[in-house]
Amino acid sequence: MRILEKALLIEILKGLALTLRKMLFARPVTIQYYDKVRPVPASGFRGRHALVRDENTRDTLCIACLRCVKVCPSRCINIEYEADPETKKRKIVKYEIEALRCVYCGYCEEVCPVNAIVLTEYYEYIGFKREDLFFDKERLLKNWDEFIVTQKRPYLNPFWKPRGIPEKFLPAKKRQFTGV
Amino acid sequence: MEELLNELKEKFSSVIIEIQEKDYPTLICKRNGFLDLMKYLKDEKGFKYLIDLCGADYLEYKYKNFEERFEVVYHLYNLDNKILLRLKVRVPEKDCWQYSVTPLWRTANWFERECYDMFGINFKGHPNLKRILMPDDWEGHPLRKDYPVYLEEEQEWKTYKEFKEKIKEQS
Amino acid sequence: MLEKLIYFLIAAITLLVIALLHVAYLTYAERKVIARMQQRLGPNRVGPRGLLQPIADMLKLLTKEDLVPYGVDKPIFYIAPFISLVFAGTGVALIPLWEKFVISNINVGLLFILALSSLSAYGVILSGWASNSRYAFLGGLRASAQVISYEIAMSLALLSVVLMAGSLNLMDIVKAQISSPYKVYLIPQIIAFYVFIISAIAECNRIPFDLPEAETELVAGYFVEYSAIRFAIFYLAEYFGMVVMSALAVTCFLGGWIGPFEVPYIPFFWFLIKLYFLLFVYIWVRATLPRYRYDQLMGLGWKVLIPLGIINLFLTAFLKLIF
Amino acid sequence: MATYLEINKKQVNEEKWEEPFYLNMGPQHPSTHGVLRLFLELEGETIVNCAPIIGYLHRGVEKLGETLNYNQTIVLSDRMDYIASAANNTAFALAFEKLMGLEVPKRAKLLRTIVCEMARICNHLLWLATHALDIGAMTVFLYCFRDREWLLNIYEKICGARLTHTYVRVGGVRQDFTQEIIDELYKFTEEFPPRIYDYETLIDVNRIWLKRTKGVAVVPAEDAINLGLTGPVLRGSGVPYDVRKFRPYDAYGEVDFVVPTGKNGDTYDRYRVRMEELRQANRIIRQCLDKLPETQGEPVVAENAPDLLIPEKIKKPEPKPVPKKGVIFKGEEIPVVPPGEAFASIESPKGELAVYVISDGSSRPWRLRVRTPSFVHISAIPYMAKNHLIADLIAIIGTLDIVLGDSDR
Repeated sequence: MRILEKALLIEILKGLALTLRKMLFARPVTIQYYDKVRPVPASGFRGRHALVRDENTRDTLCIACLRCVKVCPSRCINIEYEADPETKKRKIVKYEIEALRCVYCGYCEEVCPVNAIVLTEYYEYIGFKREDLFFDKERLLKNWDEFIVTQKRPYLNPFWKPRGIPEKFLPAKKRQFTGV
Repeated sequence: MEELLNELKEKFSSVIIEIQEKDYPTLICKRNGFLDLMKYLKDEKGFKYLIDLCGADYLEYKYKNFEERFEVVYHLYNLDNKILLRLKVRVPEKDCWQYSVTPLWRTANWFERECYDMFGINFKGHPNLKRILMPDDWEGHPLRKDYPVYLEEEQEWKTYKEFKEKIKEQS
Repeated sequence: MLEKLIYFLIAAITLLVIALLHVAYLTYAERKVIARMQQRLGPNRVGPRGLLQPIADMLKLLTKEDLVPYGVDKPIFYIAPFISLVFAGTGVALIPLWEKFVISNINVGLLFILALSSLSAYGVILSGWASNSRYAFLGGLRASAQVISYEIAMSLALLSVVLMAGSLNLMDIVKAQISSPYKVYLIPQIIAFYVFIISAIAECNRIPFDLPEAETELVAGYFVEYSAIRFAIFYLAEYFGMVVMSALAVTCFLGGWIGPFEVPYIPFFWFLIKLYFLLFVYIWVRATLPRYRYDQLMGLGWKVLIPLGIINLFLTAFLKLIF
Repeated sequence: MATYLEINKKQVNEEKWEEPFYLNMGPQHPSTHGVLRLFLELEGETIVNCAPIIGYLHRGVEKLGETLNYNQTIVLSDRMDYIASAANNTAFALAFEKLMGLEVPKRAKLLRTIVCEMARICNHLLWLATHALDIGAMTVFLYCFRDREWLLNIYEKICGARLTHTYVRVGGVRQDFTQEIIDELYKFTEEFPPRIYDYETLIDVNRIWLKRTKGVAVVPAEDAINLGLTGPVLRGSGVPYDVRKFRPYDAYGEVDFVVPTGKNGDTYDRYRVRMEELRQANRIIRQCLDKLPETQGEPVVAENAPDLLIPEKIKKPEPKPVPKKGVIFKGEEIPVVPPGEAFASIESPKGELAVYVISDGSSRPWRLRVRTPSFVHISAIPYMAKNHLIADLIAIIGTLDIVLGDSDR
């Protein structure tokens, strides 16, 4: 029996039948990207960086606490700030992210006490020069504008308030946060 | 567990300096006679599997209570009794060598090469002690604490510098 | 005389164009069919459903830089792909597509095709030698060993057909099939067909016998150093080889142009249907099977296929003697 | 070039000129899985000598780890074995937790187990895909990627990234699952086992596959232990060593699973072991999912876990702090992390992944040592490849399941 099976190539025919079946009846799983289908990333996908624009001041929310600079493992964030001599309130002058160095860990958005920085779900960004992926403050705010028009407001990034993290781990401002 | 440690302490009293209870029992050993201890552990006590062999540099370590600069750390495992044993051998900077265990465990071959590459500890009796992760003509041993994380331009790898100059000439 | 020459030229050019189109779209079909078997979409960018893909490929390969590595044996390096292509392609001229359509109806047709396909291996061997690359060299060595062992099995399989038909002329073979009680030689010569198909796949260097090129072992084997148009010619030669081998199988085993019923206005219909099916089998096998190892391939050739071929040949001769 | 091999130089003289045939395989070669370079001495196609050369992807994870704090170091671990980064994350986190003496909440343990087993499925699917492709079966490759894609999509929902997850943090995980993810995972565990038959129909009993894998690169159990092989490669030789059973971590102590072993220690047995592990991993995920509702709503980070941004210095609070302008708050510095050392190992999909960390009390590790399975496995190639053909060497590289990011670190 086994010799007959071997001579008749039974197991090879089985394999051939499988591929034929797939050809005739199975639907392709790949997609025609870009012109036909554009996949939507899951909520919380760590994509292009942006600085949240405050509705009232039309400026960033950043308070220059430098927590993101310290937590960044690849050290791609650069902040310059000036402090008001009287109120001691800090105001950022420069906020730069070098996207080519970034490892997209999302630590910056998690430690930010005021939810000023976000890794948006926008993933189709390229540059022909290195400078194209060197985001300064204006560019980061523009990224936010480009991103938020595609989203429902209020927008809440999962990493601003990670699910299941006890409240005492979060700064005061984040606890009651419901979205921008 | 206790029995084993006591037995080892008795039998190799001249080799084992100290036994520490940490997350796993840790034996601090002398270099002399270390190979005998390893051979005994492997052949008689069934520690057939060498999980890991690595070096450590204790230059200016805050909680240091010994003189030597380097440590070679072995993690041995007994597959039958499920015992993990950590052995440490301290190696001074001036006299930077240790006995190779490659004849006992073939897996130690590359571990020792890596340790030599990263710390500059020589392993006596190793068949082919050469750099493994770094290029052959690299200067310095990267994981030593006095090796800078970011190299200055003048200290760049020689081959790379020559290569850069060559490209500059051509363009 | 002149009329005959013109007729001959027109026929030859028509055939060449048809064959080239077939070869070009065979690459497209292969990509598309394998894609569907793997649940992919396949080429879909150039033209509707990617139909212009072969033309785009051709243009791309034509306009690419023709690299010649340092240290190659230049004359041989240049000529090797053409050797492959010419010997693989010439066989088309001998295949009788229809009763009234065959370009050269010579008496030793079968022998001539066998000779051509053996010679086309020289292209592979020479390119492997001339490339001055170790991968290509190993590929060339494998190719020569493979061709030697599979050529024999294939000849033995075809010899039984010749024995049954009593002629080496391909036209006569088809006619003999039609007049025989079986209509096709597939039925009495099933073993020969089995041997022939396997050695034909090996002859064309296709998976599971694609050892000379074995992209995961020898990168690309004998044409690892080739680029642009010369690479394209090797590619063309491989697909030409497939077409010729399938056509030969159709002629010798599947009864050429005959079919269950006559299709008006399309005289090649049944021939082409059979040809396409065999080509599909090539692609189908490629999508399904893993690759043999070099020594196992030799073992299969010498220990299984050649004895089978010999037994079949003797059996045929014996039966022919009795009846 | 020949210096890479310790070759017994054959006599080379004018009359009988016998030079060995050297072949430099890699670092750019389609089936060396990255940038592995193998320097081969051949006799015909038989391998006489073989010297693996690594280090082309050396990024200095151990040195970099000394400059980053504990949570940031986990980001580095993603880049080591990028096929199954969740397993790496867990290994690092386990070592750090042991060092700091943290007790991980039960829910976090379950979540970690799930992502680790998902990583195992991902890794084995990719392994099967590339191994089959190396041997020539190209369709299996696409079928495996089809299913791996599904898992990557789930990963994307869990943590926002497909390959470099950074999902585990010291003391727990970064965020909880949503109900949507749990439903999707249930669906996956339902549909995955039948799909394994797809692959098996194509290659399991196929005579060419059997010929290519049976009896190739046989490693007896004794040698396998001596060579330091771990994971499916060791289990293929019949040694049932599995860290998940021998030193249980996370939730592995509570779930029920079988450790499959082989008999002959050849390529085919290792293939069978991995296929069986796919089913077992599926079972483990299922069991963990069933346990998840018990812990609904619990936190996923330990109470006393350090912040992501571990402070560089902590000062002992004084009994009577005087918060007055101009006065510097003085106090005795206490270690941020208890000084000492810790060793933790996990069963990563490729083998045993061990992390040894020494702390000096600061927020950064003093020494971070990673013992990666690929490093050890590559060192076994010369032993396994001896007297095999080039085609077998490809099968050996495939069966060892190496990732060069893992071995070079």
